Amino acid sequence: MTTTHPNAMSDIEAHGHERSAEGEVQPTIELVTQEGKNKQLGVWLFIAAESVLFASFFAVYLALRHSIPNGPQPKDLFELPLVFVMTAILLTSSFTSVMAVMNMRQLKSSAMKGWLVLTWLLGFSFLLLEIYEFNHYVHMGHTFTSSAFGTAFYSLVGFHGAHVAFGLLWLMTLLLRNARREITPYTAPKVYSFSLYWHFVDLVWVFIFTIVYLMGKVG
Amino acid sequence: MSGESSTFKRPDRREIRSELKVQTTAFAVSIFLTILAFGAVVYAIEQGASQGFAVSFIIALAIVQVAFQAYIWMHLKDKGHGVPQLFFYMAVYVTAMTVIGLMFMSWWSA
Amino acid sequence: MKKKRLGRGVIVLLFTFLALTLSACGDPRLTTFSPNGTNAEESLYLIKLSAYIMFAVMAVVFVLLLYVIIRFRAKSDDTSIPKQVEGSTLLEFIWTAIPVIIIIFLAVITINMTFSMAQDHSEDPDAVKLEVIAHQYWWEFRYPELGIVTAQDLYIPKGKKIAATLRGDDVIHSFWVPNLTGKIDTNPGYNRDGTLQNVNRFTFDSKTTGIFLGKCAELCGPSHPLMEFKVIALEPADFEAWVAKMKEPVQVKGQTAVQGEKIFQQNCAACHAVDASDQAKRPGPNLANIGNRLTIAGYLPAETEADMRESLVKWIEEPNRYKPQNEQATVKTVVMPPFKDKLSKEEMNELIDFLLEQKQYDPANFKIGTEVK
Amino acid sequence: MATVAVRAESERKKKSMLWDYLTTVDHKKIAHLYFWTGLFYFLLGGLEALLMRTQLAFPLNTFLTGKSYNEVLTMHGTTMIFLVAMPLLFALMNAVVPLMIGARDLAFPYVNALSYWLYFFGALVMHIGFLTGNVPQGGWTGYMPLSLPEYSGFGMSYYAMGLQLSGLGTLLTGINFVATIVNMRAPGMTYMRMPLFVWTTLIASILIMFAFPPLTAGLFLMIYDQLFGGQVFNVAGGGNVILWQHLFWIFGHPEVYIVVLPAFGIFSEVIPVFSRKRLFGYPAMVVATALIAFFGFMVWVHHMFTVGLGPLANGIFAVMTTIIAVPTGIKIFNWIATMWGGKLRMTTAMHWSVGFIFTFVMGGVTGVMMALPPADYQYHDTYFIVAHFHYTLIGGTVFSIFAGAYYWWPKMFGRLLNETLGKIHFWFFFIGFHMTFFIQHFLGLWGMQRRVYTYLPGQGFDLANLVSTIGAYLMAIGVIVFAINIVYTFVKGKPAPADPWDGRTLEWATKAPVPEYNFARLPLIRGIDALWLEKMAGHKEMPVIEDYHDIHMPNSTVLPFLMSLTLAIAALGFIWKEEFNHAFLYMGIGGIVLTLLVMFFRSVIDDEGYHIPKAEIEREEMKGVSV
Repeated sequence: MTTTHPNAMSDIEAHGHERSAEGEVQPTIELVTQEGKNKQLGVWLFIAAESVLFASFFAVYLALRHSIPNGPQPKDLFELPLVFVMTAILLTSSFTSVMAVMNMRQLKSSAMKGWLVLTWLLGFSFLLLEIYEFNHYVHMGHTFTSSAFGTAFYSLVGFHGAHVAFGLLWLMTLLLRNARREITPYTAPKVYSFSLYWHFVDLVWVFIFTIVYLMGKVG
Repeated sequence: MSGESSTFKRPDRREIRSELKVQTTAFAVSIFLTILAFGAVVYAIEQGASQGFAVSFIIALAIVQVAFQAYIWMHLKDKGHGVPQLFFYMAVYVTAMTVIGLMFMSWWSA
Repeated sequence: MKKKRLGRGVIVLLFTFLALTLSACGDPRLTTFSPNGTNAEESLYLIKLSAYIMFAVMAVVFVLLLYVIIRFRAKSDDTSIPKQVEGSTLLEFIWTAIPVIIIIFLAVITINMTFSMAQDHSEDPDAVKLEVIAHQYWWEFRYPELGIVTAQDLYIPKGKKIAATLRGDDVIHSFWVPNLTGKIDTNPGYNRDGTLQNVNRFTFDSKTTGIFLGKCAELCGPSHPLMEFKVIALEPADFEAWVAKMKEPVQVKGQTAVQGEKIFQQNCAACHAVDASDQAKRPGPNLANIGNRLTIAGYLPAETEADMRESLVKWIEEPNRYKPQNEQATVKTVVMPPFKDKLSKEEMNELIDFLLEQKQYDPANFKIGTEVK
Repeated sequence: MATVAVRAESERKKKSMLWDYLTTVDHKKIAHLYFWTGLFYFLLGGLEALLMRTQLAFPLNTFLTGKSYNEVLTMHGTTMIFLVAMPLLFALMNAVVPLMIGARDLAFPYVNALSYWLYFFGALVMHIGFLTGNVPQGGWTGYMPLSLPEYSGFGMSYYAMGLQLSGLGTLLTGINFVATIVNMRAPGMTYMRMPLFVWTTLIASILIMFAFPPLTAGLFLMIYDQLFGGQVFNVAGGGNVILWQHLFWIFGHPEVYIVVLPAFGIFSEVIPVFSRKRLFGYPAMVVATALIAFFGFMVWVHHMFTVGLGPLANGIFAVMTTIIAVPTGIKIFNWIATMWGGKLRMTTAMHWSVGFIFTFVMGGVTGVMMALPPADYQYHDTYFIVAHFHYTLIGGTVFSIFAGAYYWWPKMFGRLLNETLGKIHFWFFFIGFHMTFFIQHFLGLWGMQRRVYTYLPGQGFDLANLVSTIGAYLMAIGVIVFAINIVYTFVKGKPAPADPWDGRTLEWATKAPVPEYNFARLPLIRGIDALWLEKMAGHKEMPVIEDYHDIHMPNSTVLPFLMSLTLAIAALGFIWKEEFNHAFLYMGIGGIVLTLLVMFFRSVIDDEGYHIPKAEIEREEMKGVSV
């Protein structure tokens, strides 16, 4: 026989049934569904794992940044004004995605999309500047194969660039598929996941401009 | 979706305003920290100041900035972020091990 | 049922018995159980110490386990429910604390020994300086202060510290003479200015005279197991004699050997020197004293002159058969080419006559009556 | 928002079995996929082991020499760790972890399928070298610079690409299980009520999340150096060969715990059930597991004591390593204490568990001995090491997989494996195992280095190697008995009841066979050993927290299969561009583009799953359980 156990309900109260406990504080739109909660946690876990992946590339770079049997030194290579502009652009794009999420939570669909488009444009200009920068280095003789330093540099910065490019593809897909949709508990977690990812890409850049570019100039 | 509440919170006007203030401040602080870091390096190069100091200074700035963005932009400060926070710190721990390991145990002279 | 319990007891006894007897086995020129050097003695001390402690730990666990599975086995009709015990803080504390004490004890000894074994003797004027360079698949030994270069057979004086630096010429190898010392890797690596990096430095010695077997312990390619070498520990006076002899050029006497020298000059001299004081970096091993080598190519027999002839012919004709290389490697490391079709039988004999006259110092007296413990 | 389709009943069971398994996202079916694939590679890896032992039976044997031996050696190690140990554990995790916490599936069913197919294609890529003639041969550790094409051709590129694919799958599995265990527990299933297998799965998954990225980075750099002219490990270009060893072992040591912690979890389930007693010292077991994981990231240099990092590094890492023995010891004593005072039923699963304690203690104590650098200078890279890690990996992981297979077979496949055959399997394998590996401790100490295809006569190795080889064949007989048992069970085995062992945890509260939604109504958990508590209180079933309702299920999809396939195509394209012809570069790029395309489809196609109607569920549940 399958009946609800008579003690079941009192047990829920005694042990603080998680769902009912969360029910008291209403969640924001991206967290109402189980899928939304899973997505948020999943992206965080992914970010944690990716941090260690980037950390490994950073560690390799730090170990090899003086290993330049031939090719130019970081001091002669890096141009701080360009890096500063790139940094400012990426930071701003991270901020615009914050604004997008704030508007999403208020269900302001068109404002959210506007901020997302702005994020995309900023991200895209960052990517263009990075391509320009790499092209410039190659002409100076600093290539992927020129030295261990070269490989470590392009592995790290290029891997970040690949993350930016992937983020742009992701955001474009999101914008396309949601172009005519409203904000729902089904679509909101997707936007929120993207914004978390995009912030993470920005966080990595903070360490890149510090450790690769600024330290390349002084250390 | 069965078994799940479909009601969710729409932040009210006051919450929006305070949140907007916090996020904008975070942005301003980020930009400020960035300028500070670049400025420190330019200063160090031109004035020939201690490079060790410059390096530790900019790394400290980077750590502050990352913590700031993670807590505010990525909402780690918000309720219900205990597990993400835990994993954030685990990642910091493994990162530290990896970086220390490769930086200090890869090269040695005879 | 009883049979199985008995079986388990027998296994435990058997292992203890085996452990005690097996340690006496092994080749005395090789096994770590008969150390002849300081490093090996220290290692064995720690191995034994930790093993005894661990035997005790194992004994405790096995006795408990055996007792439990015999005492508490349910009878087939027993459906009673035993007391559901949650745990015991006292017990948890005990089986945390005891291992912690054991580990602190081991750690103190270990740290001390790790540092003492790492003592650097490279500035010690009494120590013999040695450079070990590992190649696919042979060992080069250089004595920078004595001006001697040899290969495969490493001569050292008994009782003196050998301050060695080690590096790999191609991939990573590992230097190991179980009787004398534990392993140390030979890493390849260069600085920005082309100087060597990640060169290892370590010290070892032999407390007795004798011939010991050495091995490469890091996978280095298809012929990794064949990359053996010998260490010949001599009385200090004999070592001096060896040094002096090695520096004297050999006068080739036999008529065929004189012919052989020409063949050697034409075919072999680009890669091999026969002069132990030849300091140039050459792709092949220095062949000084090859007439007295204990083995050919590190492992082919050279007990008698006939053995040695046969081994040399085999090796020179088809080196790739006796030390296989990797034919898929995209950049060929310098490999000894086969001379099977290049030299006539007569030429081969002459060449070998020449090589066999390369006898500066004969360690034969140590082949018999070695002082190995 | 698109409406969620309610599935018509007639749609069920229309799919062919092949298509069903190709597109499934159900954790129970993915468990089957993992299990059979893992078992296949177990047989393959075992065959490779037999080939090696045959070669080593006599000195200077010529059965399998030089490069061929190194190939078999490399594939044996890589296969057993990456394609056998982890997938078989994933099989058991997939099969029972959601059931144990009262969930309807993993947090990300789609990703779960993707993980499996990445593993499947990663394993294929690794083995394709056997067709093109370039087989991995640098050892499962892939040390640089031996793994560069300059020294061993492109074999190690298959290794790197294959590991990269299956490693990505493993990483996703790790994330998936963490998210599932954190977010999907049934009401009342607090952290400190989770069965220990769930705990060890959680902690092993966390280890996966943090240990695999360094390997991924290392493999990327390896691939760059092998196929794209990178210089990271190329000493002529300023590279450093030690970096690979660090990256590999920062991954490699936690990896050991990734495969052994779930094993501990399995024994922590089996031993209480067959002792009819709750697990002794549950909180200590949980804390010990967490401590092992924490320290697991601070000990990697003990694999590198002979590299020459200096006494300071060696000393620090030696101490950190010995510390790990403490929590492991706690576990051993708690298992014995669990059996103490119990009513032991010596089933096959219990045989494996007792055999495990016996074996693993021996592997554990040699582990402490090896943690001491001055002693390790002698052990390192010898057969002593080989003996040690086979004692832990076979004695721990493989024994646990067998224990888990006998224990959970009725839950996974609805039948009970034959106990008599099971015990024959155990005794052959157990005796063969000790015969093979015990003597190897001494081989190492007598001076036999590992990874050698042959040894010279007259160095004292001959008899011991022959004994070891005979032992290996005894183990093989054990595995054959297991295979016979499986076939016998499928042909003649009787359907198993839902709770054949008088189980204690939640998975035994589900019906036999487990319906695709696992629990028609989510249960309420009121303590450790939830089912046992209810049984003791005289209840036949778990209390539930909800009435019957439509159950939301994810759609099956072929996209994970396609995504993995296209990535494998890309991987092969990049290898072949160097191995054969530069035109294959287009195949590599094409594969990447196709992968992105599949991801694009995944994003734009609305996939909100379907509902199983309440009526259908009620009807199924009414059929009752055949006890």
